[in-house]
Amino acid sequence: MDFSFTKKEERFRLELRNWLEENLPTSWPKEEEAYISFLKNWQRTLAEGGWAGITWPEKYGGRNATLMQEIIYHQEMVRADAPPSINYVGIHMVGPTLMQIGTEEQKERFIKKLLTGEEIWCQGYSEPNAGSDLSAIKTSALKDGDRWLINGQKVWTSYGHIADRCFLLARTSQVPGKKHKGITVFLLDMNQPGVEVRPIVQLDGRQEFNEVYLTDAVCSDADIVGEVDKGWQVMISLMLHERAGIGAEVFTLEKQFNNLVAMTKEYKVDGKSLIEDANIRQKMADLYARSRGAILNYYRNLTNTLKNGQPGPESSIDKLLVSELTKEMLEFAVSIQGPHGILWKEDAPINSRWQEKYLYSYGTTIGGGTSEIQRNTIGERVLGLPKDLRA
Amino acid sequence: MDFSFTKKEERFRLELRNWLEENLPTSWPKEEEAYISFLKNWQRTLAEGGWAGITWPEKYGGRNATLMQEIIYHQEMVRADAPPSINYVGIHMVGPTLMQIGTEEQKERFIKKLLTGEEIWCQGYSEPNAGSDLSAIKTSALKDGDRWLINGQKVWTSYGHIADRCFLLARTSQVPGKKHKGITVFLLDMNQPGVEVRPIVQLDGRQEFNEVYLTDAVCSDADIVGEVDKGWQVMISLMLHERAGIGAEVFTLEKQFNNLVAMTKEYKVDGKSLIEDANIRQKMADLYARSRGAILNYYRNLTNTLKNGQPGPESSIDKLLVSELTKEMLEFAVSIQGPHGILWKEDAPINSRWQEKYLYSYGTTIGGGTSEIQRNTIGERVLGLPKDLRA
Amino acid sequence: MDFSLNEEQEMFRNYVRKCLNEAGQTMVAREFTCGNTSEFIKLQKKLAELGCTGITISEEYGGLGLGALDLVPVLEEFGRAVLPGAYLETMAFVVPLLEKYGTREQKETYLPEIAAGTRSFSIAWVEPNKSYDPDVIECQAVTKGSSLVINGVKTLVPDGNQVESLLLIVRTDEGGNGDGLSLVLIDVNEVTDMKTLSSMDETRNVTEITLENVEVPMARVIGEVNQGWNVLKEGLLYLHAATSSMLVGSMDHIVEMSSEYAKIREQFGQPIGRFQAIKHRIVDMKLDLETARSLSHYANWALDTNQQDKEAAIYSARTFATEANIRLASHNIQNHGGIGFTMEMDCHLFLKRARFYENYMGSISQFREDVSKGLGWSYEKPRFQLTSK
Amino acid sequence: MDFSLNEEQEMFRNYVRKCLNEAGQTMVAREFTCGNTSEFIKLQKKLAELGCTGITISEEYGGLGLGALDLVPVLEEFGRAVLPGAYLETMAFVVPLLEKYGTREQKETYLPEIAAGTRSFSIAWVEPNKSYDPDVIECQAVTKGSSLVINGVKTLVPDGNQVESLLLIVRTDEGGNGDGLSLVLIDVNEVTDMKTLSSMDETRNVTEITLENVEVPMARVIGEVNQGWNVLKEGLLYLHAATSSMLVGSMDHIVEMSSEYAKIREQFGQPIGRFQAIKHRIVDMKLDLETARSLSHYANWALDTNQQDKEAAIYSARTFATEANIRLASHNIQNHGGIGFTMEMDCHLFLKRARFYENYMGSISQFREDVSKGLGWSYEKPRFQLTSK
Repeated sequence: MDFSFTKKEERFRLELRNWLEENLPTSWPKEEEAYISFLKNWQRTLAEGGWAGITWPEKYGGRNATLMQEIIYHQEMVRADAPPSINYVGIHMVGPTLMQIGTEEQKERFIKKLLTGEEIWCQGYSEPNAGSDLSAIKTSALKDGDRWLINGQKVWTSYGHIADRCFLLARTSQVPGKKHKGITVFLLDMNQPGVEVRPIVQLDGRQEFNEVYLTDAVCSDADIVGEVDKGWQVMISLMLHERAGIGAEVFTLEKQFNNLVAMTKEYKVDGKSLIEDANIRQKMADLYARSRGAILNYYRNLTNTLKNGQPGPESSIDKLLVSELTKEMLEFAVSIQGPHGILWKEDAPINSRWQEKYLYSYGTTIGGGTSEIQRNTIGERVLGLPKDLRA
Repeated sequence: MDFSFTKKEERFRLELRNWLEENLPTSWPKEEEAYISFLKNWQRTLAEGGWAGITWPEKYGGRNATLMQEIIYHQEMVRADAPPSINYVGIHMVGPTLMQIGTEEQKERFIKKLLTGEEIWCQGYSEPNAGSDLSAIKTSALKDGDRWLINGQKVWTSYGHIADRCFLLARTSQVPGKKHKGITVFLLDMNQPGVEVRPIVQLDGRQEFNEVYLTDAVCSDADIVGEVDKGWQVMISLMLHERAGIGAEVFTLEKQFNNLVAMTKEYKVDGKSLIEDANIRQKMADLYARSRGAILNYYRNLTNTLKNGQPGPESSIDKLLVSELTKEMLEFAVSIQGPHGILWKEDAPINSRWQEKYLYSYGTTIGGGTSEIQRNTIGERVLGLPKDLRA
Repeated sequence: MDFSLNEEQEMFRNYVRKCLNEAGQTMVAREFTCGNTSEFIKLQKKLAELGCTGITISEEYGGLGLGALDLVPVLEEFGRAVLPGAYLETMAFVVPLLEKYGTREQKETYLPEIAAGTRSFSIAWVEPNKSYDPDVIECQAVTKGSSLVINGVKTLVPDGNQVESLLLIVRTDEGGNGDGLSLVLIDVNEVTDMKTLSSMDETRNVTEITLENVEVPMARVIGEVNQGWNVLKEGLLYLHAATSSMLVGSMDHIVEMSSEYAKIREQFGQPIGRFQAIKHRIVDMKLDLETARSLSHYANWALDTNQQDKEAAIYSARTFATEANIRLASHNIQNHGGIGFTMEMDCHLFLKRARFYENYMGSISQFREDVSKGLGWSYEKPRFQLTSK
Repeated sequence: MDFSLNEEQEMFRNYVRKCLNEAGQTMVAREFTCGNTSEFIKLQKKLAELGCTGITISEEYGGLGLGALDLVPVLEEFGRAVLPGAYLETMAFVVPLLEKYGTREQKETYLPEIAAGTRSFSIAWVEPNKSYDPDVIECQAVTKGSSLVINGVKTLVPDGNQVESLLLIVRTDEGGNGDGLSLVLIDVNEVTDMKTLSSMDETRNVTEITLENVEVPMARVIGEVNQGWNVLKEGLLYLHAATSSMLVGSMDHIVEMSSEYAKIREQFGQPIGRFQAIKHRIVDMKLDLETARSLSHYANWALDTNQQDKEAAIYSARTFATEANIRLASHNIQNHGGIGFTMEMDCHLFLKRARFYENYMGSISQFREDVSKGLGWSYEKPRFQLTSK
């Protein structure tokens, strides 16, 4: 057992930390449009510094980062409160997929621009009737001469309203009783008449996700990733690239707990800090144990990934624990603010981010596979329990 | 809304209370054999006083008690800590069934003796592979000349080791895909060579239940209740007789909570009563709310039964809430006894019954339909949610 | 033995439900959160015409002269619709206090207008960075001839900008254990300044008021001077009993939403209500709902009939319903999946409302100590109990 | 970065598992609960031969000179088998204290015998109707020449009738906040009287000892006189880190039992593990298990490497594993249905064992305050914290 980092890893951390010190933006714009260009700028800055696609090979602008360096990268980004990557889909999904199975032309056309954020990508997976059951997608792609006409509706498309391109799952043929077959991955141009994007207002009032309506949207053969009808395999192999799992969320949880401690020391009611309340300390000690447990589980699974080269189904354990715990911790953080905790925005008793993050946390146990789906995965793939009956 | 009792009901209560004052045994024997004759005596005393089958018609030795009188009966029996009825199965299942659909001969042969406890009855429902799924019973009854030969194994048979007769479910024919059909109810004589009873040792060390092995056990046509192959309906109509639902358990829960309060006042550690601990009071207030809620739910469902004449599927709500809460309350009661709470029997810090009841409570969420089965029933029958898929 | 609401009570419920349905049910609250109050104002009038606002007001002042239990079905319906407005504060706090402690003049001034729906009240209690502890109240009223001169700041005043009057709790003397406080009835236009605060639950406005040398006649004090805390605590019995009914109504709607959605939403080729993860969770929600309903019905009955266990009954109902409501509102989002996370569905309204009532006029731990006290368990004042965890 | 046990540690685990499997796994504990200790005594010898009892003893005294983390896999295996015996008290409490505070003479007397498996220790701390609070300790030791004369009663002494020696905590002076206490090593045959108490968990014997004018040489004191509380608290770090590993082992076995049973037990024509009510519950059990395992591995590593967060890490592991173990043992019974309620299955062994460790040498709420203290959060001594709820 050894929690230390190698000298090389520490050098990597130091390099990143130094770079962040010089390049991290100091103020974040609040207004929507300005915020988007701010994020695009940040993406370009990252790319220019060589910090955008760190696990990529050097020839694509990456630095061949090891898994441990990737972990360190997540740690430092969370530590520094760095802005989110506006091109997460591009860099974590499209890029790696294209490098592995893309055509030379696709690599040429897309990889560089997504690294720099010149082209923003979104993900076209979920549909109104295909959420937990992704294989139920109905969006169709029909060959029409030398082009494909795409019709259907996607939903939960992050950054869909500003994306230039979409990594899209569409049904290219029907195989009765085998819903996973007949799906194809397209690289769709969002800037065309057949694509209409409507924002979804979340319960916290923000608009991060979109509905995307596709009406005779056009793709060409050159936009297909891998083989026609074999999109499911593309998606699965993509998941195996996610070696670092939910590292960012894990370190965010850790940070949030530390913020919680600071908050309970600083926030005073009737002149007393919250942490002077023995009941609050008891619950905090419990949250500490469980968040440490979640973080340590992550490190244990990471150790396995380091040894085996690829992550196992245990990553579902990380997702489930961290999302449920994040929700509970934020609920607690708001709850202990007492009656004043109902206030937010400029009137929040401490910092409105507690209230905002609390509300946002309801999405964490739904998005990226609901907690129910995670439990099924763990039950069936980790414990070997029998699968649900299908109707 | 009116929680009062009528004068007639109050008179009934007073009559019972007076009778109990005169007839309640003062000391309970501990030794097994003595305890059994003690219970048999108590059953006879009840019958002699007219307090055994109170809801029965007078001609069978009952007093035509109303539902409210039945409730009062449960309240008073719990209040007085009266011994359990050794012939519960006889009085609550066999008697009412025979009165409704038994032959005259059956009524003649069985009813009086079960009321007085002269003949003790047990229930032959569950089997090792038919627990939650009772319709899966395999015990077979085959016609052999003018007798039926019964083979199979029953389990969870309370008082099976002392019972004279068994209210037995056996399969008389196979209807593929319709497991509920082809089941017949027999009144089996336990005192015959084909019946072997082996006690089950519960986790609390007691032996209340038994396995019953049937090897060419014999019944005659005269022992069949209702029609051959229609035993499931007999069982269902029996349930509708249980108008008072789990009254006894509800009032026991109420009493147990009061005992808990008394215990936390009386038991001192380091010279302080447990109830002086604010955390204990908080949890007690929570248990109070939930146990009151369970009791009041029961009264609300009872009101419906009074109005509609028969209980609805809501009785599953009572069972689920009361059993889960009983378990949690007893766990708490043992837990707050601190390190000393691990001791029991003669060394129990307060009274060994806390430890014993705690362990026994694990059976309450399993027996009489597991909590999972109750949840399915409530989901499907009260809320109208879709039924589980069947393989 | 009859543990059910009577026919008149259920009939009243039906009138109210019909009225709310015609107004668009939760649409009124949704419009309200967008700043469109016109539908709500129309509805308020209709509810007043139905007699809702006068239920607990005695007949001589234009009310129906009924009790807390008669409010129950009405408040359940209000909760179902996440109805905005200071109904609880008016009908279940100020009215019972006026009825019991009001002078003839106070009753004549306020009760008929409340019954008619032309005057409503809110409560001004807590102060910035303070808890509900009576001994931390600093807002002060000093006697000046036959007047009181009030200075201070009160925050978290529910719907201060929607009501005509406030019941204000102020310090009139030094104290400890609640001594030295008084309750004063003031009009909103007498307040020096009022600002609306940003609240997570936008179905109820939250305001902060400033009082600078506000002079009101001594006759505005309700109950005895310096004895306000005891009067307020009595009012809280009505308020929390009623709050629990409001919460039950919300829970009722939530369980309905979840079960109906689980019957129609399909994934993996079947309604999601078939999956035990969903089915059993909704069952647990139903258990919570029915338990809360039983507790709140009993609590209001115990209040009306002055049962010995009324304090324990009321605070039990309040704690259980509060926690269960939060739990249910959260589960409801999860049961709905992605769509539950949007503004499109009502899920979020119920969640935010649940949070509003979590620490409303007290905290769970404080309520539990009230239960404990009500049952005569040994009691010591908790040292620091701001919060509900 | 390598958060895993190393090959040697896993190899040791395999030896121990093989040895326990050959002895019949939980059969040894089951026989023990029936009063048949012969299999257990045989097994004890084998485990000593394997080197288990000497793991943390330095090589010069016949041990392996290893650390707390090396004990982990061994204790996990012991927990899997619900192994009787005072292993925790001996290996994870008395040994580290002897190593650190023992005089040369004490070490020479005890350590080689412990390593050889011929001497084991238990802890005599709590007194009748008392909590673990140091200031309520009344058992007294008075100096008489170069001896101590001890009087008092100690209860809940684990396996007092199975061990050769006891570590006794006695009052040697007046005190407060733990002052005036001393730790004394005594032999069981020096005790005036010992009786075995009836315990719900029969895999561990619980005894009560009486000391009447028991005279032992002053040289039996470990650490400084009157400073025993601090020494004991240090020992508790080892003890609770190790206890959490023992609990993890039990949990590991429980999860295995539940999942294997859910795969084979059929109801309604299918394995019950297909029902989400069961499947998801077992998943939650698995999450608890893995979380407890991670916490306990880290806690023991932090102890070995003297990390700054070791106190928080150890008590976090202890609280989580304790509560989770109870939860799992309870779920395990429910998952097994009727058969889980019988003595026939092992379910009950794990439940009773879970209860044994619930309030073993401390309480959950006290441990949580220890976490809080370890993390430097403001701290006040809890007024009354006997229990874990």
